Amino acid sequence: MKIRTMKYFAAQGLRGIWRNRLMSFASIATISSCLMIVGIFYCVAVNIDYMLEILEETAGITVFYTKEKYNEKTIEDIKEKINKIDNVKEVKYISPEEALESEKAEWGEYASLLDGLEEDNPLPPSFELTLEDIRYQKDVISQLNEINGIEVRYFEEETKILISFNNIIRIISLVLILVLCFIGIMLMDNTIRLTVYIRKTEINIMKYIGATDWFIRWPFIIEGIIIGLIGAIIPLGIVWAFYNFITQLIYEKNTVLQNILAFRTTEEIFSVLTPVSLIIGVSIGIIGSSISIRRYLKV
Amino acid sequence: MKIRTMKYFAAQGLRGIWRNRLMSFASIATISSCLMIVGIFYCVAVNIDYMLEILEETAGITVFYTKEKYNEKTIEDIKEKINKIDNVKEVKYISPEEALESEKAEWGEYASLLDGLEEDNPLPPSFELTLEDIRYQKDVISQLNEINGIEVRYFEEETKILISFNNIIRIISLVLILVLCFIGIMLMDNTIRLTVYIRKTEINIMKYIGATDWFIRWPFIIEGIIIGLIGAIIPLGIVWAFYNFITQLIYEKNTVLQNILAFRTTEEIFSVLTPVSLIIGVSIGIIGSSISIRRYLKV
Amino acid sequence: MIELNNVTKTYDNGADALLNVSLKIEKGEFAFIIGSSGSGKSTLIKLLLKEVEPNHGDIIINNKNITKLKKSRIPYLRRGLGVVFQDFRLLPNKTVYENVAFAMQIVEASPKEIRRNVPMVLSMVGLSRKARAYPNQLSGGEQQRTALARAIVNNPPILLADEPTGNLDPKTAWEIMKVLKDINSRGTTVVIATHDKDIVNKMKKRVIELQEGILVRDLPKGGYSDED
Amino acid sequence: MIELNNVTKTYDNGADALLNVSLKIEKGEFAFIIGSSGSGKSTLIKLLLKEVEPNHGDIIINNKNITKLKKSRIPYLRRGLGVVFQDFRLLPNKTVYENVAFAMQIVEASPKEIRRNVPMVLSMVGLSRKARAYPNQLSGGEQQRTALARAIVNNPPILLADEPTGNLDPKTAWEIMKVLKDINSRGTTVVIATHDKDIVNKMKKRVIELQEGILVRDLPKGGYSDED
Ligand SMILES: Nc1ncnc2c1ncn2[C@@H]1O[C@H](COP(=O)(O)OP(=O)(O)OP(=O)(O)O)[C@@H](O)[C@H]1O
Ligand SMILES: Nc1ncnc2c1ncn2[C@@H]1O[C@H](COP(=O)(O)OP(=O)(O)OP(=O)(O)O)[C@@H](O)[C@H]1O
Ligand SMILES: [Mg+2]
Ligand SMILES: [Mg+2]
Repeated sequence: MKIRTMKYFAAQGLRGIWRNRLMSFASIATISSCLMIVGIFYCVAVNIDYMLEILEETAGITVFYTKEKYNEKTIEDIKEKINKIDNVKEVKYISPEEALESEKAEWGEYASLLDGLEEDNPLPPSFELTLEDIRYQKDVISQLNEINGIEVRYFEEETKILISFNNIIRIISLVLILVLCFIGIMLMDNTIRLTVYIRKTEINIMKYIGATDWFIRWPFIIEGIIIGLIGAIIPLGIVWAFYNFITQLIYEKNTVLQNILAFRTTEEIFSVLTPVSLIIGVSIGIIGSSISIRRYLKV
Repeated sequence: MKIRTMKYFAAQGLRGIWRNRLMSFASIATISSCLMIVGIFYCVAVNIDYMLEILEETAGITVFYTKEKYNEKTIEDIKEKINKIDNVKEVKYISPEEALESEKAEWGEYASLLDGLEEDNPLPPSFELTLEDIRYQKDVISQLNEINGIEVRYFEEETKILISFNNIIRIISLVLILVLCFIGIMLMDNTIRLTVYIRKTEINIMKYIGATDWFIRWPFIIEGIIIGLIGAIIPLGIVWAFYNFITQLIYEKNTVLQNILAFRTTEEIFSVLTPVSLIIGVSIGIIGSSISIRRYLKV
Repeated sequence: MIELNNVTKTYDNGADALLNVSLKIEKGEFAFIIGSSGSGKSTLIKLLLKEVEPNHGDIIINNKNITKLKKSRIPYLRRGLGVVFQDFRLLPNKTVYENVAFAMQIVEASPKEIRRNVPMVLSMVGLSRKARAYPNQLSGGEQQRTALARAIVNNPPILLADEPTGNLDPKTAWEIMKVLKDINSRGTTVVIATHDKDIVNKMKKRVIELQEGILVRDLPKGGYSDED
Repeated sequence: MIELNNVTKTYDNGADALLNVSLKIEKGEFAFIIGSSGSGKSTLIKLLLKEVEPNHGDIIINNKNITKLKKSRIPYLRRGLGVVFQDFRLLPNKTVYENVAFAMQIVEASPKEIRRNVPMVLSMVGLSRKARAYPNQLSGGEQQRTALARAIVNNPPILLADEPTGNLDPKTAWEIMKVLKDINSRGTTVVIATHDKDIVNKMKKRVIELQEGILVRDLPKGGYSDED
């Protein structure tokens, strides 16, 4: 292929977009819509995942002593043993006194009700564990059980529910994203098919006067690439603006929400979303143009 | 307009769908995709809302007595007074003994640690309230404070977080549905514009041989109605099948999930979704055909 | 019946198609419009149809100034004009039969009339055998005759034909001319834009000649101008 | 150069377009194909182009049996044939100039050649003034001449023209015929399907006549058959 032919293709691709404004607009709108959906879902899903991660991290295991009281040495020993277990992030010793304090704090203004207990504290000393990931709970517990002198109390049922809940949310997001991508591809395919259908006459004429398939295809592919790029940049811009706006709004205005909501930074989100969107957009553009054109090249 | 002309329009509408298979298919696919998205989101949103509702219902307020013990008469009096407050669903009296029992139950195998407390029970008698809706908590509390002899203890911070969380989920679902509807309408508009663009020649020719605007428009509108109907029924069927499948799967297989998940019945969902989808589908079809045709009627 | 007063049409791209053309065609007349390629014949027909608007001048059809016609009345103007377009303009998704029937459905003719008239005109133009074919399954001449059949099926008071024999062999062309003469003799005003020297010379009808948009000749019983 | 051996073409809907046609056109010949509307002239040209496939028989162009041509070779076959289509087939989104230039871009001609040749052929067909117009801004005859300009711009060894003067007035038609005669005298084989009796009679070239798909006449210096 000669260079001037390449230049010609590029020029034709650009011209094609302008001369077939309606179809170009339709294609860009479709790609934009799909990538907008993908973008929104990605933001939502990533942040839900992030919040769940934080939630999981804070879910702990409490290790109880039996009634006997150990001396400091033994406590340090046990602490070290626990620390050696895989996936344990932090261990904290809580003496019976501290346990009572925190109980009182929780009872708030009715703390006086617990006044009599200081002398004969019924609360046992305990260790509080934080895990790297709540999923390793089982492993950690079986190893804890091997350490002498401690009995493990943990919230098996609650943990199970938390894990299942997280999984459900993840599965729902994943299914939704897949469904949306599928719908998006179908819509895109439709639009491209329609635009190519509109140009059927044009393609046929080119064939009748001796143009090779590639000669016909190239300008369409270049058009596809440009349309794909534009169609990716628009939703990226919109999602970026919205994401910034919403996260800042929540951080600035709503103190209560801050406690339970945590957002990935705009940079983190878009370092993934930008290349993914651009690749998807351009791919849809290229694949769309070239596949759909095949039908009409069979003349 | 003569009846035979009407018949002619209907016949032409049907024929048009078949003869312009590609465009009809594209329109149906677009409407279906949009209504599919709406359907999925409706299901997800309604069920999340439902679960949150259940969650809110179970969130209660505990009313504490001060240390003095009342006799049965006073207890009944207070119970009645509380019951008269708006939005209170249920009141339950919990004696100190019952309170200790439930504490023990919670401590499980370590219940023996609490053994000494039965004689001088430090726990106060209490009332547990369930509200119609957690949002009324403030009102109820201010009224509770007016009742003599009780002091109110409630989880203000936790309640606030729960309410905010629910609101966020609701807002996210709403925003997503609106965005998707908007995108859907845009896509539909595109498809219709393209199909009408393809038929531009046809419309022009009709005009040149003396057809009135309405004569040209009617078959397109009927086509739009039929396409809208088909485009609504397909996603309804798919969503219906999936919804049944998923709810049954969860109820049958996964006991842990059952505890935290609650689903509206298929009937409840589809008694709303069916008419809404049909109306949206047909409206898109009609509005789409008639608006877009206007451009080409200006010959 | 048809009257043009100082009509000028310049297209948006600056092409002058008609310059100050005035002419009058009476009811029942049979007129040829001739002129070389690009001289404005089709533009004249398009003006009568209100497919394009004149820049200056008035066009009067049936004593109505159509330059001032309300948009909603345009279809009724067009129903009074049977037109054979130079590029045929057949509906691609309808068969020959349906294309012709469509012109009758527009005016809400009864199915009985349609079933009687359509086969009749198709046989007049010699297309009975092609009734069920779609336009893209027709030869050039067959498409042209379908367009003619559609133009005459409603017995319009005025028939405009742009190059109705351009794709026809001389024999078929003469058959078509006989049909048009017949229609004319039953009272229809017939205006034909044509290049066919033979036909113009032999028919001995009124000849209106355009040259680069200017009316240069208008003879009651003329012949084709450039005899060589 | 062009050879048909017992070629039969029946369209999918059962229309017989060509029946057992055999003919041979030598290099450098000038031949007219005539016949009434629907007799199969366009089908014959479409077969040479591989736009449609024959049901039986072989078609040989330049000693190559094109019925057995590989799909990827079809564009190169078509580049050897300059074609004026009966329905013009101009690219609607390109101007007259671009439509003609496109035929040169396909064969990767240099921009210099394009800038020299395109204006030249446009002036040959008398369209220099319309170079920047789009097809829908042209009169019927102007479109036809654009199609001819595109067909001849690459100096193809064979020129096929389907009704190249159907939308042209006699004077312009003769100018076009002179162009074709010129091209022929420079060695190009020219095959023209036409209805124009005058031209066929005066040119005194080979005449091949079809009647309902059957080759009924093939005279080296014939005239138009149905003299009436
Ligand atoms: N839509 C248009 N836009 C711009 N110019 C036009 C348009 N239609 C026609 N013209 C120009 O107006 C002039 C007259 O065109 P018209 O179609 O009336 O010619 P004609 O007499 O019908 O020619 P022919 O015999 O070749 O059909 C031509 O020069 C043509 O290029
Ligand atoms: N695509 C098609 N499908 C079915 N039948 C066709 C098709 N193309 C042409 N025909 C039929 O084949 C016959 C020959 O058509 P063709 O176009 O070759 O005629 P022609 O000699 O070019 O006529 P004209 O002078 O009117 O252009 C006609 O009866 C026509 O109806
Ligand atoms: Mg014209
Ligand atoms: Mg033909």
